[in-house]
Amino acid sequence: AQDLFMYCGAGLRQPVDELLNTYFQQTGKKVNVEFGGSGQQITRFKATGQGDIFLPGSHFYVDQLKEMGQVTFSLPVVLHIPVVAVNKGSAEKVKTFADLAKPGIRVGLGDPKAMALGRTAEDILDNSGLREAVLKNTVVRTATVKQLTLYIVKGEVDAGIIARADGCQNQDKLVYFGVDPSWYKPDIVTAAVLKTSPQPEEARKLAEFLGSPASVEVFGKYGFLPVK
Amino acid sequence: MAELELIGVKNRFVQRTDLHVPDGETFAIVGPSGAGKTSLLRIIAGLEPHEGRILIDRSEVQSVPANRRAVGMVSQDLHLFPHLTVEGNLFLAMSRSDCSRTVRRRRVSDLMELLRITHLAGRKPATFSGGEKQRTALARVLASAPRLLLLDEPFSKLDFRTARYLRAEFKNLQAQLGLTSIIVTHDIEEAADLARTVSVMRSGLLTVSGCRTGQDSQAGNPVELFLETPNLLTCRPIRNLGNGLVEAEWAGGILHIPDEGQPFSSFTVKRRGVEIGPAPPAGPRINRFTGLIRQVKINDDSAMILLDVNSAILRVETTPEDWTRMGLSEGNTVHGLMKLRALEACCPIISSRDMPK
Amino acid sequence: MAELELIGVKNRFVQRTDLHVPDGETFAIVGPSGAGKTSLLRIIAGLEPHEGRILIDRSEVQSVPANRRAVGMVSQDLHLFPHLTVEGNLFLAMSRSDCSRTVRRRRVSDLMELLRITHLAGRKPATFSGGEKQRTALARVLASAPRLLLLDEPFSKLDFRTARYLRAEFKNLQAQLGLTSIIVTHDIEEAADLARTVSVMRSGLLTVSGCRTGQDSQAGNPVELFLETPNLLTCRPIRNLGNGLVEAEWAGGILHIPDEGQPFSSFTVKRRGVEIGPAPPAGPRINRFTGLIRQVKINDDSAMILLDVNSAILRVETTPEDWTRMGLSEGNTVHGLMKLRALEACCPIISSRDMPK
Amino acid sequence: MSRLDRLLTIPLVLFGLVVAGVLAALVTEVTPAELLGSIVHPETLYALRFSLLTSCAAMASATMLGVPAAYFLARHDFPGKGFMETLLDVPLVMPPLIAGVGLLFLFGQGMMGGHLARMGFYLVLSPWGAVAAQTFVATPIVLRSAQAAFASVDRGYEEAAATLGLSSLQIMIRVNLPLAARSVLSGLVMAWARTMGEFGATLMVAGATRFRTETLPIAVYLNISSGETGIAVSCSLVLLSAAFLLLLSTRLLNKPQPENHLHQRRSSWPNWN
Amino acid sequence: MSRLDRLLTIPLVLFGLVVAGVLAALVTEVTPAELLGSIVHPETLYALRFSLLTSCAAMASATMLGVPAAYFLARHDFPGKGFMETLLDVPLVMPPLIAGVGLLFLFGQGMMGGHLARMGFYLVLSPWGAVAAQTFVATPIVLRSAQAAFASVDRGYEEAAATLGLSSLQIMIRVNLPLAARSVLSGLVMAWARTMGEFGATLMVAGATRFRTETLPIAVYLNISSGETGIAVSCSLVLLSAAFLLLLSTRLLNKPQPENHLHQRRSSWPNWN
Ligand SMILES: Nc1ncnc2c1ncn2[C@@H]1O[C@H](COP(=O)(O)OP(=O)(O)OP(=O)(O)O)[C@@H](O)[C@H]1O
Ligand SMILES: Nc1ncnc2c1ncn2[C@@H]1O[C@H](COP(=O)(O)OP(=O)(O)OP(=O)(O)O)[C@@H](O)[C@H]1O
Ligand SMILES: [Mg+2]
Ligand SMILES: [Mg+2]
Repeated sequence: AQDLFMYCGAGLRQPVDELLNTYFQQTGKKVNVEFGGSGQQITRFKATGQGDIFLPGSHFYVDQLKEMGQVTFSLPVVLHIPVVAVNKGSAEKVKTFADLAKPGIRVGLGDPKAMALGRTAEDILDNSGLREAVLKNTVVRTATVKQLTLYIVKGEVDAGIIARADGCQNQDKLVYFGVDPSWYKPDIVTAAVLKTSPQPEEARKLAEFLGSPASVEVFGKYGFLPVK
Repeated sequence: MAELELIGVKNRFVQRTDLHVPDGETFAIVGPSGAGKTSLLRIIAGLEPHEGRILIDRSEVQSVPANRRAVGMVSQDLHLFPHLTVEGNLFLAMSRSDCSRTVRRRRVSDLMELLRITHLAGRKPATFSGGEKQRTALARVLASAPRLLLLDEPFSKLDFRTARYLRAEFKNLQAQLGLTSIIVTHDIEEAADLARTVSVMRSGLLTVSGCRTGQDSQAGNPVELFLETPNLLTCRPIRNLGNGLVEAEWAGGILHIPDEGQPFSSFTVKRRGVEIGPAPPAGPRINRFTGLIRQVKINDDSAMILLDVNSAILRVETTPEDWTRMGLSEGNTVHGLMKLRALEACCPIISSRDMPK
Repeated sequence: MAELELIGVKNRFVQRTDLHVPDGETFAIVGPSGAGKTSLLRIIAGLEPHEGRILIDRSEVQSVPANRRAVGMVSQDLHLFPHLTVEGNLFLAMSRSDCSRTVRRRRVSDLMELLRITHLAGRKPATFSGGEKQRTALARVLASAPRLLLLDEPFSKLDFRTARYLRAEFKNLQAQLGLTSIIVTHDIEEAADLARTVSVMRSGLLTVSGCRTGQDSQAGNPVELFLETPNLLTCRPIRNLGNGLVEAEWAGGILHIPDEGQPFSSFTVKRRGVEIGPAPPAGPRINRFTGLIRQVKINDDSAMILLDVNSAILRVETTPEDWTRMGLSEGNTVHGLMKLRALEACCPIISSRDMPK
Repeated sequence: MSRLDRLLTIPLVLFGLVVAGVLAALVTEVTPAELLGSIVHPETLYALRFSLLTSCAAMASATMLGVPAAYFLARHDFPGKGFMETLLDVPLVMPPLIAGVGLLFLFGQGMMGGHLARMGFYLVLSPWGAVAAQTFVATPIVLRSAQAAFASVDRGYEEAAATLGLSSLQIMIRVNLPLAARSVLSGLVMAWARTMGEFGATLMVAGATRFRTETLPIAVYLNISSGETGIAVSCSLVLLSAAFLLLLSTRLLNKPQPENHLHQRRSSWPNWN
Repeated sequence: MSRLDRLLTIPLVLFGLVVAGVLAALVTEVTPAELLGSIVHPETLYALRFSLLTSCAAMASATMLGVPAAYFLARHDFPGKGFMETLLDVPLVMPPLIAGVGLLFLFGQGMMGGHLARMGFYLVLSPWGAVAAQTFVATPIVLRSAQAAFASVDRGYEEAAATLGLSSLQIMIRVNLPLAARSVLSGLVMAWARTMGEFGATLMVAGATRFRTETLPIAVYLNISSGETGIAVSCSLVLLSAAFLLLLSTRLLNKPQPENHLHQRRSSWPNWN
């Protein structure tokens, strides 16, 4: 049979690479995967009308496709939860979320429209009650979480709200701590089988493989948390 | 190789021109700066829009593009291809020819020899001297084997010796190949030397005269005026004085004309070789005359005076200042003196004066 | 305004040159194509690397950059600024001057008038005719008010009338401003007309002669050879024959020389005005002589023969072909004949021949 | 038109059609409502203004850097010149994101940021960062075109100017610059167009803070990232229209200048066959 | 060196230092292990090869499209020419992602993809898509530089060539092209550099499938997107080194050609003051 074609959020690249290797060894099924920004991939999917499976970093994009009626099956895989990451050099100054509101702290946040975590950050700000103070400290908004991570790692900002996975992958250069879970709704990495798939059965098998506990464990290695 | 005819050709810079250059002839154009000489050549070459008809070998070419006319031109700015060597320039000019490679190579080396640029063969023109560039341009246009050759001041940057040599070679070549050509020059000697017909262009108007000695000339004819054509006068030699002078009768008087060792029945006298004045001028007592001022024409830098000497017409040129000083006007009588050195007997063979044979 | 001195100047194209041009003088250079004339001017202007010293007004300038030398140059290619109008070109050339705006404007319009380009004032040079460009370049260099003026064939694209006018104006201007200048030209008449000193450049070697009639000349001197300087010969006039000829004694024989209406004690004879041969040539019986061939020098296109006529030295030029045909060689005796028209008495005042006063 | 001319129009028409096709494809993709929404949206207007301002500032500095450097390089030979020129070409090849990362590292806290900050100059994450990034991208384009242009100018003009006594500065500004103007300008336009469309380097150095460091291309990117292709395309149509109008107007303003006819005698090309 | 020359070196040195600084900042960012890892990684090598191949193919088509079109535009006036030229400039301004989106729409299923597919020609999601995207980006650069270059050539050469009987094609290829060569080449180099560094349009049209449509800049982008900055930087260093070597070698190979001295009498510039 034909290879499968998968759109995958670029942020999930390391675990997905590993998993697809395993999948190939287990089933002999080859998956062509295209990594990229999820928004871009929706655009491309709309224009090309090709693809079997979509794995964005946030269920937000799957919802968009669902609205368009392009999804035949979907499955939550892992959680993408926000953390406050702090540059090692500023670790003394920022120890709690409230410290982000301290004068003189430089905070970076994601763009609320472009970035799933940007939206999450907005929720956190609203619910923490520190919105104004933190926004006053916010010196930059970024287009991607990786950009924000880079700023924190490089010390351009003292702290920012990034994904746990990114914090986990840069442990040597920054410290991170969690945020009150009641302040936000976590993003869910979701696998969606696309309506355009010529082999929906195979695609569904792959989606289920990605959602299997073994896979979730692999995701865990990279800092993702299982969906409860 | 070709016959050229212009019928009612004109544009912004050239007034209505009719012209016929017979096959194998050279036609020279002289004239002041900005007269439209270059413009006329460019029209003939097909580089300038114009009205009227151009016929080469009796077929109309005015709507034929320049590169199909086989009309070669050396422009004032030469425009040698700077990215090619001399050889490259010549070979490119032959790209239309269907000769074999060997023939072409021979032709290129012959032309370089002819124009004395063999030593420059492998160099690019950027660093050439003015004369070297001009000779390369001549070689290049000859390489393209045109039917008709248009030369815009082709020898202006050459010292007189090289120019003389090239003029001679050009005449040879032209005789051999029967080239028809039009040459623009500021050197009237050169024009007279190369061309049977010399014409003058002034403010866009081309006036064709006859031969350089102006047999068919009229008074005030712009060609005459511009060229300072010498007076060609008919005389009756009486006797050879043996002292290098020949006594001859002209306009009812006696003249002494230098002996050229040949019989003659006419002579020329340069316009500036005649001194005139209200009273007899100083100088030797021979070759004097009196005449009537028939017409005067004053230009920027010359005064042309038409004299009637016993019904013979004599044209005299002087400077406007001198003219004013004389205080004469039309209708007055003047005394004149022809300088001996300005007189030349018209012998049947062309004098070889400055030309190598 | 300035005095120029070159001491041991040389480079790849110019051989070691020592030269002194006194303040207010014009120095002319003629010479064959590719001789290095332009190169020498470029060295003086500061555009070409070289060895040796250049002094202007006794101060060394060889390490002064071109734009600080106040040496104006009209190059063969003119290089008018194509993005500026004629006026723009002239104003830019005056940017160094500290005159007021009104003075400059007046100066520009005067210069345009002088060079007869006022009608072109607002046009850009791209579409100018050759002569229009050349006059604009002359106006531009004059606008820059140089101490020293270098002119590389400045009148070559002008008809003879305009050239004559400009030469006269140039001489006026030079007299007025005391301009020192060097002019390269291919027109020997022009050189002689403008410059007190004419020199010849050949294969990079500059040879300075005296005056055009070559008083201080030696046989075989390259200036002599190149210029075809006429023979300047001393004679003793005997009597005026009254028929326009003067009888004079020269080299033990009698010559008939055209009468210029003035007393004289020397005369010139053009080298090509002497016919020679192993037997007496045809022609009138006067002005004949015999001489001894002392020296022969054959060039590409001329044969120079030095004759000893009764201890007087006479230089004769013929073509190499004619020379070969004669079958003569050094030491032989030849018969000669001076053409009457080639003889000119040297009168104390300069003949005004072709020049407007 | 000659046969060759007809042949030459084929690529012209072909590419013209592709460009028009791409534009048409983009236009048909957006609803009028989306388009109108983007046009009047204060964020779009801010981004447009910010884009224009930063690109003009960047062009000013790119011109100040690139044109003199090009003038120098076109006229001097020195050992290692080829190496230097190639080095200056490197930003042309750099993927913009990497150029941004490099500038971020260079001007960030790690290397020079501290020093710059002490001088009161914040480049990173500030609007000046956008200018710096765009300058970095534009300068090599300006430099390269201008260098080729200056090198193509006949040196005789400069020599003539020198013998007329003009200073080197006058020679540069009043002679060589106008003579090279056409290609220099064309390089400037290309560089300007590049800065207008540039987002990778700007994004990295200046961030994507709305109403602060958001250029139109960044707005486009943000909207693409959130999957709102329609709005992204409308934003880019706003950008393209603005650029189109600007380019067209400079072109029309320059049209009657006879500088376009530097060397010619005729006003239009003849047709050879 | 004259005073002006010394002044001119300031921008040159300044920008040279910035470029060198950016490169240094990038180099210090990666560990030798990362660098080595990327260099020998088959994916990097594939991407490098793919980048070189597609950019060469794209340059071939951009040259075929841009140079003839430029030649035509430089020599003909027609109504609407300014509009047409501006239209052809538009891709210069387009943010690459949007150019990609436009091409995707145009050649995708919606508009022309079906027809193309029936002709057996798949552009979208295929390596040809990368070539198409890069061509789209490169052509206007080629066109603009070449047009300025052709327009600057003295028409007298062409007229001389015509009176010598050369055909229009010969005039174009053997006269005008060599005379405009310097600026045309410089435009080609800029365009090539752009295609080598381009990722937005390529990403959109061709996708980012490994070992299939992954160019080096896309690899860089993906590594940045997945947070692996070190690898991204090493990949881009590989890209930059390859480009650097290529550019340097073409430069050194071209060096002794005396075409660099088209108009000059002297071999080096004098120094005015
Ligand atoms: N495109 C143009 N626009 C305006 N005037 C022009 C144009 N082309 C030529 N002229 C003018 O037409 C006149 C004739 O020019 P042309 O070059 O034919 O003169 P010419 O007789 O060759 O003069 P020269 O002996 O000085 O070369 C000149 O005055 C020139 O300025
Ligand atoms: N850069 C160069 N490389 C090689 N040869 C050169 C260079 N520059 C000049 N020459 C040569 O030097 C010689 C002298 O040139 P120059 O221009 O001084 O001659 P010229 O006396 O002015 O001749 P013309 O009367 O023809 O203008 C020429 O043969 C020329 O080809
Ligand atoms: Mg002319
Ligand atoms: Mg010369």
